[in-house]
Amino acid sequence: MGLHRGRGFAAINYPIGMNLGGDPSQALVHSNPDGKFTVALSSIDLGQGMKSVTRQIAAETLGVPVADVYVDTADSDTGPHCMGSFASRGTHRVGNAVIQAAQEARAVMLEAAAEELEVDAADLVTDGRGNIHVNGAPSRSITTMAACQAAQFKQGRTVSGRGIFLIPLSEVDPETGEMTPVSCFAHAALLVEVEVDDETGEVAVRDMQSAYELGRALNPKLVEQQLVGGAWMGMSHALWETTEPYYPDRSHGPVDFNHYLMPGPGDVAPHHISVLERPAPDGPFGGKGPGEMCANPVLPAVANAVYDAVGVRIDELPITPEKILRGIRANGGAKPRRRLAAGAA
Amino acid sequence: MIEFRKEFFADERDDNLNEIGKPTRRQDILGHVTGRSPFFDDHLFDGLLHIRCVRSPHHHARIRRIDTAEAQAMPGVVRVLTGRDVPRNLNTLLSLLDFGIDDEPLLADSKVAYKGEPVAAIIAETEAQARAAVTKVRVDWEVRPHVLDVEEAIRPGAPVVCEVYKTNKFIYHGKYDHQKMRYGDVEAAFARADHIVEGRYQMSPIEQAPIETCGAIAAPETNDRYVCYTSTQALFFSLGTAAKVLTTPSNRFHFIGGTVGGGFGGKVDSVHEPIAILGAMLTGRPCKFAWDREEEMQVGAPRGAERWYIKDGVARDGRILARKFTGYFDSGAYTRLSSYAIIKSVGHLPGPYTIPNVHADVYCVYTNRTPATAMRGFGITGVDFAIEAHMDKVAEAVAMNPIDLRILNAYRDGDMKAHRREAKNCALIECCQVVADKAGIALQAASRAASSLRDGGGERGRLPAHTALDQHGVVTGIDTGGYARKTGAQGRPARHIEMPGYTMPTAASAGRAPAQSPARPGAASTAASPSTATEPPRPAPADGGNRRQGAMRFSAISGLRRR
Amino acid sequence: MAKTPVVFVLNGSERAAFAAPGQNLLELLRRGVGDLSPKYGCGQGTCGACTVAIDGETHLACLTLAESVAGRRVDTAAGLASGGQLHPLQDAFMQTFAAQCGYCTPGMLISAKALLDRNPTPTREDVVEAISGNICRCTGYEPIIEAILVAARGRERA
Amino acid sequence: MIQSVETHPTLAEAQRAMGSDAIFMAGGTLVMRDVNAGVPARRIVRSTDPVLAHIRLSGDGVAIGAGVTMAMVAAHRDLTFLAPVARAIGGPQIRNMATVGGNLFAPHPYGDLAVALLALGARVALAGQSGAARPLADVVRDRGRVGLVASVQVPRPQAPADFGFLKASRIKPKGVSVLSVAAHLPRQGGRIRGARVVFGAMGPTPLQAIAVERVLDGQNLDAATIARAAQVAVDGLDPPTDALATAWYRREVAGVHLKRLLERMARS
Repeated sequence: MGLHRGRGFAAINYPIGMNLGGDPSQALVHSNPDGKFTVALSSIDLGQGMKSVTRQIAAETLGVPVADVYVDTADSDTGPHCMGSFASRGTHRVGNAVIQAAQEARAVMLEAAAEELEVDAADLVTDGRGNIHVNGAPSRSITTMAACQAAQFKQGRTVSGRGIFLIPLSEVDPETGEMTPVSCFAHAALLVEVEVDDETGEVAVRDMQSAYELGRALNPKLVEQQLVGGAWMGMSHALWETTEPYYPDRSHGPVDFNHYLMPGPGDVAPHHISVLERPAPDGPFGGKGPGEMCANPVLPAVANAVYDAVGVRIDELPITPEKILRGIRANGGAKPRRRLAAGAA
Repeated sequence: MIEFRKEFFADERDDNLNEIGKPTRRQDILGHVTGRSPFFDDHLFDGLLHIRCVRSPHHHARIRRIDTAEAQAMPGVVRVLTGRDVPRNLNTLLSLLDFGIDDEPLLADSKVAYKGEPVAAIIAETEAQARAAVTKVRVDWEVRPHVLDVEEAIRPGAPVVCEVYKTNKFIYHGKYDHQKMRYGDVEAAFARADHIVEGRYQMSPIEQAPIETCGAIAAPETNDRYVCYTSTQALFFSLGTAAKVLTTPSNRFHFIGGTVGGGFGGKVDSVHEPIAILGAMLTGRPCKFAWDREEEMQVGAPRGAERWYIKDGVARDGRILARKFTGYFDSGAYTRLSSYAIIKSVGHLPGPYTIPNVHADVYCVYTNRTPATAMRGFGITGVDFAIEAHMDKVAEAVAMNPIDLRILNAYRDGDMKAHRREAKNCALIECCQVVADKAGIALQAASRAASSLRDGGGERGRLPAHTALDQHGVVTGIDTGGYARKTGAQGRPARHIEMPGYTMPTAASAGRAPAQSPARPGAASTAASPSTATEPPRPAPADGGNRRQGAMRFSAISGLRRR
Repeated sequence: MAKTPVVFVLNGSERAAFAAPGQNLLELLRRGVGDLSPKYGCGQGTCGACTVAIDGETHLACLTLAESVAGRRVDTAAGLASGGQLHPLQDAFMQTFAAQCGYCTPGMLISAKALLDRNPTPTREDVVEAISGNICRCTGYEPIIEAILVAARGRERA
Repeated sequence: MIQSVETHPTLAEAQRAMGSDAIFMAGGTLVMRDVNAGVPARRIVRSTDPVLAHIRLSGDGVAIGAGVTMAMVAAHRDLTFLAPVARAIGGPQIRNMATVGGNLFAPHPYGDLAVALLALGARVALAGQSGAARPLADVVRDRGRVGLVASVQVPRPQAPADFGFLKASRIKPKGVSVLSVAAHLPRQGGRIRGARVVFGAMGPTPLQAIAVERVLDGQNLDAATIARAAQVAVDGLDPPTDALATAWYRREVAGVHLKRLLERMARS
């Protein structure tokens, strides 16, 4: 009787944004006279980093340092409409709306600079550090601050912009299910290693190897936050948590975190993540959205790893020690498969 | 430990950018580490009242009478709300998208369909007083039989859970009691398959369990408006819902949020804002309504359970020739967002694989439990569990390395997908190869050589010659709105709606004219950047229908600003 | 109902508020004196979002009777920074992206500070034990554990 | 609903102040949770009697005040044998608050210190009663009518290896008990004399495993004895089903965990 290691694999893709589209988001960008920009949204930051990623998108598009941009969101009196933060749509939809608004504001800023420098706006570029100069002649330059002050107090131009991104609502064919779900998909593959105690049915996750393709990683640390947190939630969904332990019977439903089981800080396993970036043609700078999909591959990979470890196939979540123990007893003991061991062809 | 494999798809990226791609510090992190990030409850109001609900102890029961007299007289109780106080006590969340029939009361007044459903709300000076008064509300229940299993719920004679959908199934397109996918002919393919692999997969409900429970604080604001601090994940969605349920023009609501203590999908249902605002309207004082942890766990809408049956027809070499799904989403007592999730899951089938024959019937089923809502991976997480566990069984049936099997069947650029759109921007193969390499798993030569950019299209890019259709599950006499309804308005190019300040017109109640022009299949729906100019949208017909009064659809009107 | 005045030292300065009978310390801190850094997560003593220090020991404010802190020292996340300087733990949490939604962060910081005050060179296992009373739903704990170890190493050098 | 809070300088006064409309609050980890959720009781009674926090050597044991917290138990030099038990309870915050007295009244699945104290044959001194302390087993059996606890007298195991405790839980490092088991196996010449084995979370209250004790008494702690003990592990127990595990599962693994505890004690 003892501990058995097993490895399980899963590969998935994930639709980015509300299914069928029809989920618009708007953005407003405006600058104060010193060329410091505010992005006004109504999108919600529930921890995924909405304020941070839209801030970088605006700064990149405007051609100014990120320190010159702040995001103000979720006041229905000052922010334009947004469908909401769900369906991994934030980066993709709101990011595109911010690009459009920032492009308009940038155009006005460059026109103001052109008037000051007495050149054609089309010849101007930004250096991303707060300066606008004639392409190829860095000495003929003006700061973004000076351009915006001139726009405000001399030229009477408003350095601001509006943006909206809407993928028109796709129809669904009642007979065939034909539809346009979304315009781009993220991808992932994940291999998890578990250790199963064949006397108690307890499972420990020992290691995770993953590869996620999420379009361009607009901020690598925000991406890492989602992939690490998502893998933990995937483990929890596969092996621990449920609001109805004996579904479809409703009895014994947990009412506190002592009975609503989630892996603790002592249950986390090393997770070796590789990020691949195939830019989405219609994503902001090619960005997609890692927020939801990162937990999904863990569930089946854990189920497949338990089967690999002790030969018990459990197709009901969560995979509790009891279900594993009953399976081991029914098989007359642990029957390891070991199909994915290193080097296994 | 994380690595960014820049060598993959490098030619499709210009990596020389200024701020994008940098690990810039989060804009909100200073507030987080100093405890100053303003969550909805981090606003102080003088004279704040507290709201607690009276909840059903039964799975299914008719309400004969609610006696609130004794509770009314309890110390500190300012007001007791019941269904009568709610201006429009019937709603379904997706009515804002013109999808689904209003089926759920804010405060139940005729019957309860799940344990924990609210039938009254006590508004008191302190939370302790509200809790004490809740125990003094007397409800005369007539307990009814209940049903908790999705397949039992759709058998003839099962108790009717939601009075709007008598067969305990949501109706799609005003025609079928499920969402279909038909692509090719699975039965013919099963006949010529070398292996048939079947499986049954069951998810149980799980709670989003954000550390911040759902809640809202509402208070009267100047010129008869109401400010509402909310934990919502969708500011205007909640605002629109509150405007509808309280039959109040949307510009009289001033919603503030944006800093949420974890959402994970559980903060879209917009239950708290209407009750908090109604309290503020009827008492003239600030009102807080938030769930405690027990309510968040057992009354807050979870990720709904799903049951999936999968049948694969597989050739000896591992190619999957046919895949058939039957799916049951456990929507619980009301629709909320489950109807949408089913369409999203059908659009996801058969998974990231090119399979020439796919068949699916997916049901949105009502049972006497807490209604389900969105959670991280909504509509996809459950079926991905089923698909990838099933793929492991297929690999064993054909004695193939599980990763080789995925790469063999993986979709590639140019392939035709089962929802009849061309696969683009694929990367499943590369992800599989990277993991196999890191885990030291030796793949077949063909798998190592495979690429998402090669061997796709051609024969794999064509629609099936023949698709077996059927009229299974036809239902008449029920219309669940025009959302994504196929109107046959072909020919108009897919395009963006460009005009700033665009207000989504409210859909006319009759005639179901679509609010949007549908995207034509295969059209290049979006250019690299979204700024292609287009002509302005048709002005919407006036909303003469009785379906919705006063409710706003997607517009922002300026008003008094409060920080 | 007779309210009781409660006078105590909050983050180093004397404060007072009236406690209703049976009111817990979390409500007194948030609604009574307006320190909004400790958060409500469960009211059952299971999530740690309301963790504060009382006379230097971590306590759950939601399970602490408000009156019981009369005359004692209460410290919350709002008091970590001093003289405009962030505490090394606050810096470390910022550098290692150890927060997403930020709702559990104040409680985590108080638990982490209690650990470092007692054991300036903790092992990973010590850190895991120290935050075992604080639940985080977003980060998967790894960045939080790393941030606390980074802060400990920082203090070693300082 | 709570209308008043009464704080008494001595435990005796607090005992006199108790009544059907009052609840006694020590650490608060159980009682304050109920108050937050709303309780019918009208009065909270507390005591700040300093004696409650005393830990004193007395005879062959230690007298632990009912107000001593788990953190104090885990840190005290005379209670090293109880430290692993105290450290297995709650997280750091709970351990700074939860008291020894409170643990004796903890409902399923809590109360792991009571499991250990029962295995060690502890006795309980009640408030206002100068008479001899009563066996903990009696107090645990009729919890409702016992009144306030002043202190617990715990015999110290002669050798560290004589006492062992194991807690099976689903979450690491801190989780509530699927089950817990404590064993006090004094040895004379290698043979067990006066075995006491107690299971936690395997019944409405901590339960003595009489059948296991009978198998162990007079034997060496060898593989054969351990195997026989594991076979009768669940005799007389009545494990519940809850969100953590079913009665079936608890029965199936009780013997496994007992075997692992006894093997560990045999090795040390």
